[in-house]
Amino acid sequence: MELFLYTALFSPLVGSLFAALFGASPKTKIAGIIPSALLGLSFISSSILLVSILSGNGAVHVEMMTWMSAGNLYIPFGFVVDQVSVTMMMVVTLVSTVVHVYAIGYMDHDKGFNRFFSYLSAFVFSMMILVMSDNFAGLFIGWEGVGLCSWLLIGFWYHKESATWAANEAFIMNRIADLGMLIGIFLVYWNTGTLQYEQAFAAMPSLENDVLTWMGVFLFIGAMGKSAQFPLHTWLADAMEGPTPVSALIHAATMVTAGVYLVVRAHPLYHLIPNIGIFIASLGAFVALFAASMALVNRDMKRVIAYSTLSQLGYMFVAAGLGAYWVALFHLMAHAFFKALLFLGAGNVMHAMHDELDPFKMGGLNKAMKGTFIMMTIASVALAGIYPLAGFFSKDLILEVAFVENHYIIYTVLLFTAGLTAFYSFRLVALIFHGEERYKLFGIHPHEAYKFMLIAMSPLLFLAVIAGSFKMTYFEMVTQVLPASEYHVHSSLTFWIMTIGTQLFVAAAILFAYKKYTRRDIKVPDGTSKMENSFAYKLLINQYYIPFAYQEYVVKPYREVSSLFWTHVDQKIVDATVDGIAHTFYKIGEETRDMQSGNLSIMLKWMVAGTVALLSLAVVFGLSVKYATEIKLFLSGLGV
Amino acid sequence: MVEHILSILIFFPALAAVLGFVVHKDSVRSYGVAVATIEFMLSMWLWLVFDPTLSGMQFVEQIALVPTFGINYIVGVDGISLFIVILAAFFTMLGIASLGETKNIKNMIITLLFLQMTMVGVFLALDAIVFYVFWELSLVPMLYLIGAWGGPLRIYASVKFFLYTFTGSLVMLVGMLFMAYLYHRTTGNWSFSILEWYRLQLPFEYQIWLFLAFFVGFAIKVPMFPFHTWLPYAHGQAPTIGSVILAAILLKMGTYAFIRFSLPLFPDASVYFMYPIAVLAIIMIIYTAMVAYAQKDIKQVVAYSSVSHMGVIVLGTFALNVEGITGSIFLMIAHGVVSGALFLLVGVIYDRRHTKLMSEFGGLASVMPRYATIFGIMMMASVGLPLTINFVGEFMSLLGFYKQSHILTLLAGVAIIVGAIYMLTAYKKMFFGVVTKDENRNLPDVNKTELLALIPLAIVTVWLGVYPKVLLEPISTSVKPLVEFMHEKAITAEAKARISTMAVKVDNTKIPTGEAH
Amino acid sequence: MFEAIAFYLFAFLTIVMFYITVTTSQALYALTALAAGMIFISAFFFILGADFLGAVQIVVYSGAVMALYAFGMMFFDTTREVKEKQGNKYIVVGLSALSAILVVAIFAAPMVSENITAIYPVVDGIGNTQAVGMVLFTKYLVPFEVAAIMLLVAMIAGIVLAGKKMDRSLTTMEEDEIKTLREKNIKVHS
Amino acid sequence: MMQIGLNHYLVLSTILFSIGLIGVMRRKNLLMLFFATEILLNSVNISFAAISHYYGDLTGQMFAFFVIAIAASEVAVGLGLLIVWHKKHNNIDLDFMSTMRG
Repeated sequence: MELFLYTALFSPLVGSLFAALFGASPKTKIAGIIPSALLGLSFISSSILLVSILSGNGAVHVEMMTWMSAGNLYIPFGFVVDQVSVTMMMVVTLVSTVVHVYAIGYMDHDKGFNRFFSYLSAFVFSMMILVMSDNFAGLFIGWEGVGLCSWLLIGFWYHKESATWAANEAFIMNRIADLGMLIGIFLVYWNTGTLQYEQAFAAMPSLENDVLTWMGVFLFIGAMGKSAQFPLHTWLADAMEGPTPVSALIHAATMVTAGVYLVVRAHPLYHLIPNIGIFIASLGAFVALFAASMALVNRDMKRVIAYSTLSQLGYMFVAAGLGAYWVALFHLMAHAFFKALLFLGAGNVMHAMHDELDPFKMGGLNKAMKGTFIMMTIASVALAGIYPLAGFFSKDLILEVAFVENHYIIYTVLLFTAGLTAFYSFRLVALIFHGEERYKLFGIHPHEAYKFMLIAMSPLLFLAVIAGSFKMTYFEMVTQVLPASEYHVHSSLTFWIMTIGTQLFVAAAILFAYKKYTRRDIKVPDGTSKMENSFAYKLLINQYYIPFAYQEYVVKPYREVSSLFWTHVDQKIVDATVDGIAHTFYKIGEETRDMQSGNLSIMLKWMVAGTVALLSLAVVFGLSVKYATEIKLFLSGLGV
Repeated sequence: MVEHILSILIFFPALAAVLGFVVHKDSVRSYGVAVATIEFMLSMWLWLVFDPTLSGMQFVEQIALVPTFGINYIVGVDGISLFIVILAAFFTMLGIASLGETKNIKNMIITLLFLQMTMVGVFLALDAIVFYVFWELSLVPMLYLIGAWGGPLRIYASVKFFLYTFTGSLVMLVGMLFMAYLYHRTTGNWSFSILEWYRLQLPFEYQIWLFLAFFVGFAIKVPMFPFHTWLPYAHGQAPTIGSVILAAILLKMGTYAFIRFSLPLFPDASVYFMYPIAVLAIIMIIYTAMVAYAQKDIKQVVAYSSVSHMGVIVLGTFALNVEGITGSIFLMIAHGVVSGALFLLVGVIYDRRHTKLMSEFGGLASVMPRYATIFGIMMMASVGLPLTINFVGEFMSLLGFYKQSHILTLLAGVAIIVGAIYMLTAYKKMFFGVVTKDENRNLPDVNKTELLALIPLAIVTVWLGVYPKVLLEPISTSVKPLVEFMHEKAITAEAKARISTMAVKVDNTKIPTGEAH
Repeated sequence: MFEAIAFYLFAFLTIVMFYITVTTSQALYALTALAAGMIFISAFFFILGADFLGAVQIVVYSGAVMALYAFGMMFFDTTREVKEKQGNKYIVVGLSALSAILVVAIFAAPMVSENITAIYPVVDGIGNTQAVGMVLFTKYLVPFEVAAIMLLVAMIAGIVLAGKKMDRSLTTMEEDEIKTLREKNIKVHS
Repeated sequence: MMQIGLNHYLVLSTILFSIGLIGVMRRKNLLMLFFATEILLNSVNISFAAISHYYGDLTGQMFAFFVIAIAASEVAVGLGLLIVWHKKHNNIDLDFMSTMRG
């Protein structure tokens, strides 16, 4: 099994290095095909590992080599494939294989084709380290590694100012959270003496509650950054500047779910501190609603999907926070499939529309792009949670969890958000694929994407449809390591009312969206309508003014304080003091230079003055030595 | 020969420098490379014969210089100094090998070789006077390098560098003399041997004053806030090779001296001053990072980033536990490699455009992709990405200090944020965007000579980031007894508690939210 | 009693003489007063029993040194009044007085040590000259010889310095030569 | 008062020394300066002789001898220099000698 483990882990790295070899040379197909093939290999290895685990073999645990060791600190490169990590591995390798193949077509005309695959495979490698590592330090390697790759890929089109800005924003925001994570790791180390999951979690129950709380808080801060939870969420929408396959892989399916993975992985810790769990769940519910509300009005196709991702991450955190770790993980998996599918479909549309992102400039594309239309519709249905697609099983489960755990406020919020989700998803579908063909105004002739791209997407389509049926197998598997709590609504009547009610509510939202946005005379927002001038709309379209506030109250002051520090503090105070001291000596020299007038008799006078000074010193010191005891007595009398 | 390897390491470059005067001008470059390579090979040989399982000094040589006052020429190497010596040899070699067209190249190479002697001497000296002599001697070649090959403000910069550091050193010298006097008063013998000083258990008040005297000398060299202002000038005006050596090796003298002198000689004072120094270090980290963000000159950015990282090293040193000190020593190496490489990279672009202003660039990623890649790797290392060399040191330093104070470590950890901010911004300004200036359109990418220096550095950066064990093991072997020794030697109860080699805190009481006293 | 009278007498005389030396504006007076003061000082030596020193004092100072000064003064215009533009008299007097007081204070309050022991004690029964000779030519032989060489060097130096251009004299010069020399001197002076 | 002790001589020596100092500081004529220097040296000689006498040690006298020797050399060399200077500048005024201006 170790062989498969290493194959699964390192083949993306090999692929990345291989593509990097062609980094500076012009586009070669091989630089895309080989990494994709290697990822396929990685996927196969992961599948073998999954089968092995499903068939009852225990977790595979290897220790490759020592990384750091000093004093009592010992951190190895250790990898573990257990029920949790194998799930993540499957998701990561599957989605990334699909995305790689898809990207061969998508990036076809791009100059940086080779570079792109190098980065993308490097990302998969980092992600694999993240999920497979058996200790917090290894997790952190992957954590930062995916951050780096995310930076590289968001800023892939580095000539675009907005792209590089978004890349830096993403990296720095993640860094803020990483600090929290680092502190969390330090706390774990100094309290349990190790960073290995197993030993650390084993030692935790004996620790004090305060310590555990702080640990949980700091680790969760790390998770908040990667999973773009409020208030560190702004980078995710801006990250849509990257190529669409990147958005699909990194900013929907894998990297952003790392935070959820962390919480799930650290479930023994969070299990001990239910209060933090409640906090996580509340924040998750808040983000779910908050992000969905922003998605309602946005006019950027990719941003809408990004907000929907954010919203779904909120769902996952609700589940994780309420202790339903397996549910969180399950939703993570299902979400990865349909969200990646949605993004890839959006990529097809973008290609067809020459990188146009505004759905109001599209419409009626279902004729030109049938395949994409079907895929995106199914993905949206899955996202909305309509039976029997994947979203129904995972998302409704979260609602049930909230209900069963008696968190009715969270439940209500989530339910409402489910409606919003259905609305904005189908708003998008309706605007893009139905209604008038508004794109003709811009003289665009849309065309369907390459066939192999659609074929590459089909596994995702398949999974988005049937993922729900794995629920029980999956449950049996992961609950070997995760707490096995099933959530059943007590009375079956309530259950049916809830389920059907939810379904109806969601269906109503979908119909409403269709009705509103498939009209022939749909009004393109131009800032004149009453709704657009309402406060709520402005608030939402400006993302609650949070990016503006960050820019105005964080970035700007930081820049100003920095230059103030430089020009005023560093130069005018610190350095000026140093120069001032030097200057004083210089001035003293200048002034006393007159003493050396060259006039012998004046110099003789100075000489005598010097003699007098020295003699008086001699007298003073002599006297003080002679009368030392008396002086001490006198001084002590004065109270010195 | 192997028993005299340290003396050979010290004096071989100096001898070669003297002989360099008779070498013909055209062949002096290859002569310099040859000498530096031999020196580097010697240092690698030293690593080979060095026994990593021993914690004490190895290859000790002792020759009496002034027996009346106990001044001896004593040199020795342990895990703490070994790698800095290798780093010094490595960088001198790379520096000479990558020298571009320079006026008066013969003098420069001779100066560099002489500088190498002083650097190696500082790290190997085990006698305070010998240490002091090398310490001061190192100023002279650097003064010459900045003053003779520097930019327009070179005279001001070099004089400032010299006088500032020299002033600090004099205070340190007073401390050393007083230390020797105390030793004489206690034992009746004169001695300047550091190892013999170690055995002296000083009263607390003496420790405080001596610590401060030494601190002034070391802190200016590091340079710690607020003694740092000479550094941006020195870096800004120095030629590339000068900046590289200054950042990679010379600054390490200060932090190395903290570990060699301050900690074992004055354990109680070290604990007493731990918080003030940590606060200074944190100011250093955050403040200089912000100043770096405000810079317009890429070299100044790297210079200030250097100061910022030195803050983490100081913090790790004053963690006073094995993890922290090992981390800080490793970070010295890491910072040497990374900031040296960054200065070399800045030199590359300066050679082409004769400007260091970031506004003059933009979009270089498409013009010079290889350059952008190497710069990117080094930048990410500087930012402290895992699996690069810097991360290991930074992680361990902060981890170590976390044991002493939670809140201060949290503040110091801001380093990873502010570091990313200035570095990414600078990178974005230089490499991203479209090419706006016509001069930049046809810049040649890095050439072979430059790659010769940069590729090994990139390899080291990643290699030691993935497999730091080769360094960490000998370092921690030497650090562990040092910490134990400090624990034994400490006289106050607080110091005994603070300096400990135990992994897990004994009392898992409250995790304080405020100050961690 | 006799000693005290002699001491006070000579002390008074010495002070007066030296005071004249430093205050008079006539160089000749100053020289004369100095010579007198030197002789009075030798009186102290005799009182103190340092006969040989007294003799040397008279011989060297009043004989050799004064003669040298007298010769030296021949080069200058001694009749001319010495110009003494004083800046601030109080500073001069004040500083001198202060230093005097300090020195007295140092002696009056013996701070260094009071137990000075004689290394070369005066041996009873031998005359001062004899004793001096014995010490001088045994313990202080090397310094004595060095002093001798120094005197020799000083003598040669004095001759060389003062004797430059001694071969030239106004009597042997031509008229115009003297004229140019005068003009040169005047130019230099002004 | 009538018993003359060491201190009497020391006080005398001090007075003479300060007279010498006044001369040194006051005189503007180089020759006069030399005179003042002689006074300084002699005042010291008195104290040497006195100390020698009162402690019964000949070292003081020895020093006095050497002082005299030095004084003699000084006069010889000094006068030589003085004459050279006078020949060159026709003047021995101190205010005139300011070539050592820093």
